[in-house]
Amino acid sequence: MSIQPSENSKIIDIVKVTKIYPPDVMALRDVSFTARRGELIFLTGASGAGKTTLLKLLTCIERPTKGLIEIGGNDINKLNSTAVQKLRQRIGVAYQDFRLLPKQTVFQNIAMAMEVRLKSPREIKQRVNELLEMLSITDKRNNPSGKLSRGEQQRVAIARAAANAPPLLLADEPTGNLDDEATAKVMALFDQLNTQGSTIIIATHDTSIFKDTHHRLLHLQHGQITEK
Amino acid sequence: MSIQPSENSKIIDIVKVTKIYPPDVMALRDVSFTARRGELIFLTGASGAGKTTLLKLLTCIERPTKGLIEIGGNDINKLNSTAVQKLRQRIGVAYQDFRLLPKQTVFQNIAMAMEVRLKSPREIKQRVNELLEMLSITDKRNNPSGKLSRGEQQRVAIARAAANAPPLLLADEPTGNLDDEATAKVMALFDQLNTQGSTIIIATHDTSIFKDTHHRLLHLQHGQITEK
Amino acid sequence: MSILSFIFSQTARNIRHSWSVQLMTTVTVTLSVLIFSFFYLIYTNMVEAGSRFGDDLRLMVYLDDAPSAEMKKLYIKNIRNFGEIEKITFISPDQAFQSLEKQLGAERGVLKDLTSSFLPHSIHIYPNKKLRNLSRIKVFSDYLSSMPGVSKVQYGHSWIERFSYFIKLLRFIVILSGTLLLFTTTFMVSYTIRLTVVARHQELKVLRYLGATNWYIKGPVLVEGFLLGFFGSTLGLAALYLLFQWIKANFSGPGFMNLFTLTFLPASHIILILVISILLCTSGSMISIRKLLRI
Amino acid sequence: MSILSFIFSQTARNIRHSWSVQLMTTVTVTLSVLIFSFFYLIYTNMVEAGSRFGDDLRLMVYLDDAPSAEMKKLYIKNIRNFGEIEKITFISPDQAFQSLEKQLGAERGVLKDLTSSFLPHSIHIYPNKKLRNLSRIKVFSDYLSSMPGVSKVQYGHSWIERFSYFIKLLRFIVILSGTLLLFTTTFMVSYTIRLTVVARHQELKVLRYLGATNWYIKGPVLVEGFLLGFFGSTLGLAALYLLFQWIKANFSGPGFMNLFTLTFLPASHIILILVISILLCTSGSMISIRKLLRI
Ligand SMILES: Nc1ncnc2c1ncn2[C@@H]1O[C@H](COP(=O)(O)OP(=O)(O)OP(=O)(O)O)[C@@H](O)[C@H]1O
Ligand SMILES: Nc1ncnc2c1ncn2[C@@H]1O[C@H](COP(=O)(O)OP(=O)(O)OP(=O)(O)O)[C@@H](O)[C@H]1O
Ligand SMILES: [Mg+2]
Ligand SMILES: [Mg+2]
Repeated sequence: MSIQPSENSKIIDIVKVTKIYPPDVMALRDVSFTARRGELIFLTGASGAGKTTLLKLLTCIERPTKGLIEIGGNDINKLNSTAVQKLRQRIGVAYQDFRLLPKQTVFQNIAMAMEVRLKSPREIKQRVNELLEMLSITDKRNNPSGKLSRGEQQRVAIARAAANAPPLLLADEPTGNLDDEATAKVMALFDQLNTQGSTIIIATHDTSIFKDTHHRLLHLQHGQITEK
Repeated sequence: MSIQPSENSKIIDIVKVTKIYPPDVMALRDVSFTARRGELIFLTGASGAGKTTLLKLLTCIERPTKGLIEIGGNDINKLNSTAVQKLRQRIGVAYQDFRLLPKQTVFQNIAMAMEVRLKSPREIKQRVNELLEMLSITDKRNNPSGKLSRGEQQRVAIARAAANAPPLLLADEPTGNLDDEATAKVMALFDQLNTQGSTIIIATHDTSIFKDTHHRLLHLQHGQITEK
Repeated sequence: MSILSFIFSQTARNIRHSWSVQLMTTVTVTLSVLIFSFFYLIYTNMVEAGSRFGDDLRLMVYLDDAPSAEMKKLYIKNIRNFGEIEKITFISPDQAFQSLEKQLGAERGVLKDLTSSFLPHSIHIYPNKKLRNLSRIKVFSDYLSSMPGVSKVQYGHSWIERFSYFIKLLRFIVILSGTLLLFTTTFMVSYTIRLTVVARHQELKVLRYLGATNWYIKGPVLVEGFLLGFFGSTLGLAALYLLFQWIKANFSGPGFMNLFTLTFLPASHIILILVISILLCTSGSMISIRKLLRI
Repeated sequence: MSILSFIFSQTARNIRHSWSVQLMTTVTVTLSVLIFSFFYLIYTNMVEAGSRFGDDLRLMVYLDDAPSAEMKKLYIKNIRNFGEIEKITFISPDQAFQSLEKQLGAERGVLKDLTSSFLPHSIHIYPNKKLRNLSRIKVFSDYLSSMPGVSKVQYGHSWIERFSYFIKLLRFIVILSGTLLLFTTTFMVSYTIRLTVVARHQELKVLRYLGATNWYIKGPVLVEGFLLGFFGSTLGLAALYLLFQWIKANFSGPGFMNLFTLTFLPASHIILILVISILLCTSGSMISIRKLLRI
């Protein structure tokens, strides 16, 4: 289950995966790609192309209709419930719709990801404060997340995904509600994690963040993937 | 209450409005501006600048702490509950968090705005189909809105706001989850409505949609407004 | 689309969308009404039985000699003079002996060597309901003693006490359990409705943001509350009726029928239960969306 | 942070966050337990009263003459020979006359000219519970008749029938209302818990997406279900006890105490009610999150 830190090995291996939402929405068609440890990949594609679906398959929120998905060398179709949860603990996800708990404070929302891994309160406090500082939302620390502006919420979601410095981080449209300054801060955070060894996949339309990039660029169109 | 169609008169008049969220978040400070009928205004500003708050004040979802707000010549502080509802019927709003009903279909979600105004089923059907076509989500017509991709949901929210061709349309970050093609379609819809006489305010960070514009540009910074 | 047609189509849509919750809530109301009216039914039947029990109250006037026809008339006249009397019967020694044998039941063996001759003539007086209280009966008894030819007057002193105690106990149990049940069912139904509306809070809020007027929001909720109360209580009462019929069919043994003659709730009470259920459900719904209408 | 300390801190947080819903649910459980145990209490007390009622069952053996001390011994030996007997008493004519007077109550005037001399000597036999059925009693009666010096044997034939009917009626009412109540309360409590968990569905789903293991999700929900069942039923039973004390203090009139000697539920039943409530609440909670654990 655990994603071993052996350098340059495949962390994601997707082979001819098809996803059909019942009754007949074909979201992904014969998609194959691999990601190596430490890569940063931009996943682009028009609205409805299947980006979110692909990320959901990686965290077992949706199951593929056909095909093989291996994360860290494990076939996800063969994982039992506990193993799936252990896997999720090692993947940080910033959901496109955030999935924050509106009544809990910003601190609690971010801490949650670390509590699930039974980290100590001291460690949690330190890491959360660090992230709040990096994304300039320290002054909202004790506000309920439901009472933030949309852009502030988006940063909370990103901070939660990054909290455990996970081996694999998936960010779904992470800058959709952010101004240029905040976007730069988020990208800086991703770069830092990437440098520390995290594999990162960013699904986005925001051309400004990938136009001059030296990282890999994958393009989804009508459920089919092409490398650019 | 009704927003009379006399040309070139003020439709929005905001005078020295301050909004403080309890206990002490000052979201807007002494904001003043007017909008004339038929204008298209871009409202920009960093995340947390107060854009959404300003739009919420216009629809009486939040009340100003201080200051005067007149819509179509009526002081909104003097409106009773029924009058507020009548006012809301005449303002189309595309919320930043969409506020769709996930279990109802795309069609029902859009139709809802027209049903509230007791439009006839025939009229509703025709207009909704027209909008679905314009935003290319016709094939999702009968899907529950909760099962769409985020970008599709955003277009549904915009279609709902535009459904009544309202005298005043407020769009909060309408392109945050949209690719360039879809963004162009949304902007075309706004232009069409604007040409037909609607006053439109678009709150956004998306520089691509206002960089070469000849329309008004308002900038919010730390709760204060400046015209560019 | 008119507001009325909207309200009904909206109600139909809501019921279709959340039929499982609606069904559960209806079952809650049904069970509440069933239980409450079941106990109410037991209560009314017991009170009925209790009052028939009270019909046995009588005063016994023992006479020195067999009264002549003339004397009988005089006695009747005097007795009726005093107050409202339900029935007066003259009992001969033979009749007294028979009823004594019946009363002794298992122990009637003690009478085996006796004839009726040792028993006196007597008058049994059944007073009206108004007369049935201890002090009035006492005065009445004194009055009867003063009539000529009367040797002794007796009445069920301890019996009256026990009877009033019985009624008191019965009323106490029913009031107590009725209060408890009413409290519980009201609480549960309104809580359930509250939770149901909370689950639809988002939807109603969105409608509100789109400019839905008060009636537009209230209408469907009111109609739903009404339907809930109506169907819930109708089903509950129907179940009660079936239960009642079943009991009646299965428990008409000889040992029971002298205790209870089972009767169903009168139409007026049924209507009352229906109306109260509907009021509770609609007002419960109203209260739970009250906050929302302030948005 | 260990999983256990997490579970408790999480439970505390949940309770703090949604204390109003938690309180309402606790009140639901409390009221359910109160109502159910109230009826159960009435039932046990009535059955108690009913069985004491049954204690009065006896056979009367009328003798030709006054039995000598020797004869008495012989009678006792013969009677005990037949079967298990609770009590045998010899009744003299004087004693018989007194009890007759008492029994006649208001109508004891009929005995005014008589002395005890006309009454026979008799033996009253109180059979054991096992003997108390019609056919056994009949055989016993025949056996007694065949003893020397016995003139007649009598027993409460119709009385036994009425007694068994009474017990049957009682059991029927209690079983029926008990079933209804149990059904309703189980339904309502599980429905309430379901709605409560549904309200927190989003939160639990997010935890699940973050990789929370089964126990991480189940733990707090289980603890909450346990606390709910425990406090709900404890409060319900405490309320019942107060109610019981109040009834006892207010209804100890002379007319009651010969019908009922009020006793509270035995400890074993109290524990049973507690355990069942806790089981119902925890399993109700478990069922409602079962679906979630499949995500
Ligand atoms: N739960 C679902 N049930 C049915 N269809 C779905 C579901 N989720 C997504 N879809 C459909 O699958 C297709 C791909 O959706 P997906 O969310 O992966 O798109 P996306 O690339 O993330 O788009 P966006 O940029 O708008 O977020 C869309 O047509 C969408 O309507
Ligand atoms: N309901 C609320 N209670 C308390 N504070 C609030 C509430 N809503 C917004 N705020 C605060 O008010 C400020 C302005 O928020 P607003 O939503 O208007 O920002 P915005 O300009 O729309 O930002 P974004 O681009 O991120 O959507 C923020 O600091 C936010 O945290
Ligand atoms: Mg997406
Ligand atoms: Mg905003």
